[in-house]
Amino acid sequence: MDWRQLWEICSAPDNVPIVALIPLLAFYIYLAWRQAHANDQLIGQLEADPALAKTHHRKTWPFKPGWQKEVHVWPFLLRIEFLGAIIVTIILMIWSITLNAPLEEPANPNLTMNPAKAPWYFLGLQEMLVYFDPWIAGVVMPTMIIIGLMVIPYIDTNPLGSGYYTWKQRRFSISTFLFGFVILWVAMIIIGTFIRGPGWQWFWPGQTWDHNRLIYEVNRDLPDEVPRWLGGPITSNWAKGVFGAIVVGGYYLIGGGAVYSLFRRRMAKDFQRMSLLQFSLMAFLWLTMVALPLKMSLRLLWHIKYVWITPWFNI
Amino acid sequence: MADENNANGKNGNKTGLLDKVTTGVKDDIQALKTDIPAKAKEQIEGLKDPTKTQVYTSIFRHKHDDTPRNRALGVLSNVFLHLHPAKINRDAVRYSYTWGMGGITFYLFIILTYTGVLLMFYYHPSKVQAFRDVLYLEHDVPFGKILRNMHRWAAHLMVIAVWLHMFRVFLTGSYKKPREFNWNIGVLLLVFTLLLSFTGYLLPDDQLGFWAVTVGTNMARATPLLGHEGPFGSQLGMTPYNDVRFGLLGGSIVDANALLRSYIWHCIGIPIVASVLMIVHFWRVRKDGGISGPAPVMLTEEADKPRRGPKAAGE
Amino acid sequence: MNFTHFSSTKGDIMNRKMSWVRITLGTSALCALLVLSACSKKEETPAAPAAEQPAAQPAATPIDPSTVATISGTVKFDGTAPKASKIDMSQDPGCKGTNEAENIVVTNGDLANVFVYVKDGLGNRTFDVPKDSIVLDQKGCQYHPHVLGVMAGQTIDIKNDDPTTHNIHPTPKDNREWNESQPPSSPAIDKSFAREEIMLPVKCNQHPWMKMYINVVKSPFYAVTDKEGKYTIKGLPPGDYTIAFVQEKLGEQDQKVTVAAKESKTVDQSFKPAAD
Amino acid sequence: MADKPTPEQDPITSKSYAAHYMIATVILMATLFWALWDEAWGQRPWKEFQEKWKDRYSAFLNTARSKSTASEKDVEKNPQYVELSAALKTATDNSAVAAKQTRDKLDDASARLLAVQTVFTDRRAYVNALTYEWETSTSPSDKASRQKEIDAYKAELATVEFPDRSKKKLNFQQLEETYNDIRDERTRLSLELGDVLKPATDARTKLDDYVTDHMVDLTPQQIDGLKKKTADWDPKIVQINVAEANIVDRCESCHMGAREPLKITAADMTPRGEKKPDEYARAFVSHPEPELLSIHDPDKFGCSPCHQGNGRATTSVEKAHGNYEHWLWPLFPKENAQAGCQTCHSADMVLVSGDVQFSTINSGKELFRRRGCNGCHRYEGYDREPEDLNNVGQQIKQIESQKIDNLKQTAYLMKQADAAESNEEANALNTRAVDLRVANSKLDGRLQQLDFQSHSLMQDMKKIGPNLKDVRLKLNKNWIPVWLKKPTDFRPTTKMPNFRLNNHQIRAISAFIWQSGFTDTLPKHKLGNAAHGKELFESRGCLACHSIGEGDQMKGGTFAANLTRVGEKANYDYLVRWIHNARERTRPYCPYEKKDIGPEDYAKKGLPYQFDLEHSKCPNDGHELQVQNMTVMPSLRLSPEDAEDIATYLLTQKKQDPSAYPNAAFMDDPALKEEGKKWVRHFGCAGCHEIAGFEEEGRIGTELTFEGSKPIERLDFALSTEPAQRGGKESEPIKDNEDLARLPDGPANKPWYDHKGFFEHKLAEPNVFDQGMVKSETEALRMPNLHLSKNEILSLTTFLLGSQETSLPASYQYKPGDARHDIQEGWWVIQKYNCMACHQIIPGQLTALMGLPQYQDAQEQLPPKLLTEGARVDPEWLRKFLSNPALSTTDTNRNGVRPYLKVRMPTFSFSDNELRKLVRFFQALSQQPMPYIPEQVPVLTAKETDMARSLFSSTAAPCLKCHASGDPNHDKIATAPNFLLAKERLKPDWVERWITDPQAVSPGTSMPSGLFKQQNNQWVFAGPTPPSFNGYTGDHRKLLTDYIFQLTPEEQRRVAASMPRAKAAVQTPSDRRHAALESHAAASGGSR
Repeated sequence: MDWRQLWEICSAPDNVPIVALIPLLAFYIYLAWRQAHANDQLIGQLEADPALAKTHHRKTWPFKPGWQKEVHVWPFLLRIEFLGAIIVTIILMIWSITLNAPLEEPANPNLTMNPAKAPWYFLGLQEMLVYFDPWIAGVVMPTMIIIGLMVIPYIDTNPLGSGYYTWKQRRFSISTFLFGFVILWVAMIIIGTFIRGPGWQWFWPGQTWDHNRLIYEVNRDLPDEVPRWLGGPITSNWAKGVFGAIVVGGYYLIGGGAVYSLFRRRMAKDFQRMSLLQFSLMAFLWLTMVALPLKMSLRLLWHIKYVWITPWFNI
Repeated sequence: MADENNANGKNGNKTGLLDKVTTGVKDDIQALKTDIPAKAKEQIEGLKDPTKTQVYTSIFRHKHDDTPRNRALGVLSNVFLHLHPAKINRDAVRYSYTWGMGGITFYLFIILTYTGVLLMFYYHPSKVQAFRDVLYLEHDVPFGKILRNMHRWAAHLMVIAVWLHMFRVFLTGSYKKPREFNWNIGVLLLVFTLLLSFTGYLLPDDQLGFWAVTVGTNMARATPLLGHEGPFGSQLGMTPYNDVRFGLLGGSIVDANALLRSYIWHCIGIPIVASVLMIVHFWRVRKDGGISGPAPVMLTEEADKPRRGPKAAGE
Repeated sequence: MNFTHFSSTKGDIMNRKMSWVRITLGTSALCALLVLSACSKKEETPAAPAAEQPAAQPAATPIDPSTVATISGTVKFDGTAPKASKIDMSQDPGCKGTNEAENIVVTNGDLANVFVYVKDGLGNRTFDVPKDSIVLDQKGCQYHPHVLGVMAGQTIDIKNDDPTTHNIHPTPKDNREWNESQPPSSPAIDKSFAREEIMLPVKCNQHPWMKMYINVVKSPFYAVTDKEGKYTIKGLPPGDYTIAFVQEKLGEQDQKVTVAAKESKTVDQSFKPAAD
Repeated sequence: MADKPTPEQDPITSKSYAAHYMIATVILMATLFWALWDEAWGQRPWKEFQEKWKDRYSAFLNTARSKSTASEKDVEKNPQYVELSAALKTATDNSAVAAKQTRDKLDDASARLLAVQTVFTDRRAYVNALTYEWETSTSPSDKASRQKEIDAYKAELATVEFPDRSKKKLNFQQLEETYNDIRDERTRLSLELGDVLKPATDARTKLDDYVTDHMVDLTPQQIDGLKKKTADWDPKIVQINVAEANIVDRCESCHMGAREPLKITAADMTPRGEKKPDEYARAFVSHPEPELLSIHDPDKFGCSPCHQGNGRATTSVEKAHGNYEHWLWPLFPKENAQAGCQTCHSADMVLVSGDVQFSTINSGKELFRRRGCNGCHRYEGYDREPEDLNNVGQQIKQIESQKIDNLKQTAYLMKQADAAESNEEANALNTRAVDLRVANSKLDGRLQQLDFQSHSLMQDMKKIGPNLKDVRLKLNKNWIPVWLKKPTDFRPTTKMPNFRLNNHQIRAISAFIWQSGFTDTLPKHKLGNAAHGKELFESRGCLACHSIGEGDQMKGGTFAANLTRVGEKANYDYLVRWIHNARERTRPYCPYEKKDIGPEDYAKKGLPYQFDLEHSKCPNDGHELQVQNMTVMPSLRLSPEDAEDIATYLLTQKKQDPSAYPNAAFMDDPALKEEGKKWVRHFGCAGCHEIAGFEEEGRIGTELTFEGSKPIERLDFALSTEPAQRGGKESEPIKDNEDLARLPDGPANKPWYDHKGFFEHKLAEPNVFDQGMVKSETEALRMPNLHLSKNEILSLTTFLLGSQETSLPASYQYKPGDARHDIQEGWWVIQKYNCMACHQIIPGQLTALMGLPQYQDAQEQLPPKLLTEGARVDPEWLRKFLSNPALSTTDTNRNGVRPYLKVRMPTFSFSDNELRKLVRFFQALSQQPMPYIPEQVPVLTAKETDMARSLFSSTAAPCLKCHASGDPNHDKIATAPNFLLAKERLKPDWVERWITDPQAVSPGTSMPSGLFKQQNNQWVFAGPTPPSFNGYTGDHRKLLTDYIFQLTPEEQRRVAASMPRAKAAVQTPSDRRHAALESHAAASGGSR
């Protein structure tokens, strides 16, 4: 265990936000989960007791008739905001006094940094570069993320869970988001920061970042890996293109079917509320998102680099 | 004195004029003896209640007695606090629900603007000067180091705060009708926050920023259609000297032009756009019915009933 | 004693006090301060940083004249004495001397021109430099004496009694080198050497055979053997000493000697011919 | 949560945040104060330094002051001081009365002036204003009225009240006159006062000057000034800001003592009671070389250009010294501080400033050349000859093509002229054509010069190792593989490094070398007299470069090979040739054809097989040939017999018999030859040796010119990267004890991931970074082990650390265009031929010969010191002497100037180029102008000649006792040059200085001082003068000098004859041994 290496990575000034992000995120997930759990209990209680549902104020916080339903912003909100501002100021000041912003050698185009890392918040994308060509990881994927985020309100037709934490009423959307945010975004950043060392090689925490490390890693493409009984490795470029298109297309078709099946059985109401466009958009984005870990595992476990090879692009 | 001057200046009507002036002066002195004490007394009386003064009332348009009216006016008549309604949902002040991340983001934005403007006094976006200026800030400028540190760390904090804000908004379903559009604004603001941070990364012109930006912008080479290494890029006549990356950097490598572009986007372009979007964002928060919750929980059977208006929340 | 103003100094009184003590010591060599110097030495040891002090020369330790001892003896040459080589002085008619080289002078087995001195055992005792100067004479194109002992700082009067010009050219290792011309019947040249150096060669460039040795020592306890190989060192306080016998060609030999008060000790020494 | 009991009060509205606010505000305030504190002190540790400085420096000054007072007292005891102070008192007393009177008058005049002035200036201002109105008014009437107004005003009477209460009414003009009068009076009075006080002032100045001149340290007054400055010091950043070079250095904010006029050591600044100097004490020392600072004024140079570090930073010691990860220019460690000199002085071979020699960097530079580092590694400025040659070649090409162009153009112009329409046009064209032809003639001249130069440069090119084409002629065949195995085993001090060759490589390389060598035959020599050879070897100066004996027994110089075992390896006939003339080549080499030219080539053209510096054209194509062995070993102008004797002696130098070496018959295996070639190329052998087929081989190592600023990432620490970053005992990769002992700082302990660590480890064990790695024999690091000592590694590391690309402006680089450039060029040659092994060139420099036992008692037998050579000799003579030190073309087996010296000035066969550089070097080193125009020596009258002669032959001035006179009997015992040489050789002004005080020119010389004394501003002879001098008032020194410069052989004989002298001179015993040689010395002086 190379504690010094670990400490060096964790204490690098620009990595401190990421180190801070982990407990922060854990804390807020816990905070949300606690409230969602309470709300879900309340919902269960109310659904079991329609009479109570009619009279209950429907929040988990205490309420008594006669208490103000609305409170003045001044002072009740503003005092919290000011307090927040003070605390943020304190944190920022202490942070700034104790830790200096990094400043390295003057820019030198002739001296490549190893590893050359993007700003930490883009490390997820940089990590994707391992699995995808730059045009996907660097351009298509960010665009898809932005578009995906933007269409969320339009494809989430579930009217429940607006304005309160809940799990029971929004299992699908919350689990999807958690997967996308925590696993695909934050975890990738953490991998990019703490795991990826010189040469963008995989170093377990506590392993020394040895610049001279050599690892054997030969990647193949899926068309080459087609078993003999399925027609052997595909050699012609044309056939490779067709093969890849079939695999990718097949994934979306079969996946689409699976999503449909899931919705029809488990989320019938939501499915009913959705238009065809909404559903297919949702299914496409969801499948694309799920495709990321699939592709990653292909690469990490079976060393498959490309699935679809064409003269113009590779996926 | 005055008399003497008169006497010297004009020699005619000596006696008559002199008499007139003498009596006039005597009269004035008599009056002065009574008037000044009276005025002084009045002034002192006035000072006893400063809130009555013209200066005070011109600034503060209302009284500060702790009455509901004044509490509301305190918010409404203040241009800054005006962002808020006079009254809000009683539970909306709960930190466990809101996490306060939107406010913190905004506060950090203000800090960043403030420190950023101060940093601009010392910074020249040129290859020769940039790095030296940062050294100058670090070693020479009074409070320069803490200024730069605060700017850097506040930027990192802001990224985290934005993420957590989005996370919270998603978990409470606050993007749902009628807030779909504001969610979109928020997504754009998220993108701009990241871009702001990213463009600032290059400005010290050190190895860290240089290579981070190089890695970041290298992805743009692979933009489909628009990058010279992207799918169909070369078919469309893209070269390193006319593709989208060239446009971003103002050159084929990260150099003086890139520094200048970065600087202008960082200091002028993106902040203006982001500010405009922020104004819209805040405006829409209020227009879409204040913050979304904490709303009373909805039961599954109520899902397809017409939604209650936001005003009815809290029942 | 002018220590009254100590109380007026502020701050680290001890330190100031000590520095004042040293200054006082350095500037005056009053006997009355001797006692105090002993005290101050005690104080000095713990507080002495390498910081420069005013060069405080401890006054010469007095030797009780009633206890002094005397060392004397004879230096012999073991073996057949080399025949003194003749010097041809014909190149300068101004030279009329005993034309014999003086590098090993043996008469009846007694070795002359051996420098004997107390090399070790005097501790950090220091001695006053005699006011009288020592004469080095150039006569018959030879130096008289051939081996000379002198205390560091003591003046040497160099005279030229020849009708020819000499130049005096010492080639020391640890002292400054010089080379001065001395025409006939010109005034004596006064010189002194500041540092201890044994067998410091002096020569005359015009008369290549002319050579002699000056021995610069720090104590007055030295002697040069005479024709009979005899020497005497007087006034030595009792103690353990190393006596060194130095001959220009045969090198140095040491003897350890213990002398008691008022003792008259005989210390003899013999040299063997050099290996080649 | 819903289950919890509902509180009575609404928690939202009733909850108080006062406590929260309280705590938050307190923390916020604390944070703010922390930020303030951090800004004021936390980030400014130098404030603490300055506080400590004030305390300690004041204490130090107190001590210094009392010392200074004491030494001032000493000065005041001086009779001269007493005299001067008495003079001051008298002068002051004398002038007191007059001064008082004048001062009173002056005061009175001043008071009166003030009285007039107040009125006058007021009125003048009004007049000026009116005049302005008059000047600017446009209408004549207006002007007239203004004029009237002015006149009226000027006529008005104004009252002036004088200090004595008297009043005067004056109009403007009178006022002005009075004012001017009083003013003049006052000026006159103050001058008068100055005159009155002058004797006193002068006496005071004299006294003050006397004190400052006679005190080594500062005067108490000066120290008081320092004390006051220190006491009044307010903490502030001390910075040097040089905008043009972008230097901002705040080093002195902590290093307060750096520029103090007193010498401050760390011990001085250590508080009492502390054993070791603390951080502060070490920071407060004064600069160890104040003289350096006076040349490199810190106000212009700052600190960081020399020392590096982060000059701006003041936040912590690490930051300021740049000892943190991302600073590219960390402070040079103390022991490597001289690396900083390289920043600007990379072109200087020897750095000397006054009497300070920069031994570390100098020896680094020297080692780099001497150990042949530049055989493999390029370094800007260290390949002068090949680079110059290349340059010259290119220029020749360019000029040749220009000539052709010109010819074409001329033809064209002439044709045009013939066909021109008008005569004017034709004439103009013809003129241009003629001009071009003249231009071509100029170009021809230039070409010729360049040809000479390339001839010179061919001559100047040397190799560090021997010519391997000669191995078959030179070496014991069986010895070669043994040598290659590990050269240090055979010869511990050899320059040949250890290449870690395996047996296979050794066999292949020896086979290649053996088979590619010349197979010519050498003339046979008979064996000589070894005893005589030994004597010659030890006395002729061989030991200046070569050493003999091993370990403690070793004596001689380290420049060339140690010859202790040369008898085991060398071939006698070759050795004789080598000793007689090492430059003699077996076959000439033609760089154009890239082959060695043999007799067959000459025969083809019907030319005699003769090649030397005068016959250096290739018989095949007329190109310049390499006709010399590329060695710096000179010819000692030995007779063939002497050479045989020395060679015979050297053959006896062996530990075992040559035949004891195992037979190496494999060296004739042609199959091995090809492989050997591969390895010779792989290991870059041709970097140091001349090898057949490798004459134009390139370098195999990296360029090192800017090695010090190479990014650390580019230095391949290989598997040691991590350990080096972490430090600790186990991070030391060197395991071999011998190599470990080479590390200047001993085995690693602290992190050593920096340039210094890399260089030191690499030099100590060049393959250290292969440690633990699996590499094939071609991949393994090639750099050989140079078996350097600790100090050598320190020097080389310093040199490499300083080899940086500088950011300083070009004006900071030391690239002098004047005489100082000649010095730079000269050092290159001086070091190339190891002149400093025999001659002392800079004060304090030791020569190899000085250390030899035989000179301990006979220092006059050492080669002359060249401390003021440029001022001493006529440059034209020097050039002649250097090209032929025998000063004779026929009688060469002797020294030209000092035949009495047994050690011999060798013939180096300098090229014209190098002769020029050397002559200029010596002139420049002594600050002599070039070209030298000899001074006219006045012709002496007959009387003066008689006087001079009589002094010359008197016993008081026995000049000819030592100086050679041309009389063979006398010259046997002479120990100084013949006066007849003086006229051509010396400069008269130098001779005057020399005879006054030779010890000041060449310390330790046999020539005594004190020959002259000063009397009435004349130098007169110190001893008794001959009677003819009675009444002579001229300068004796000048007279003698003039006489020497007019000396003719006849005159010299006349002097000798008039000297009382006996006939037979008897040799001293040591002379007798050299009887055989001294016959050569006999003819001294006659060569002119």
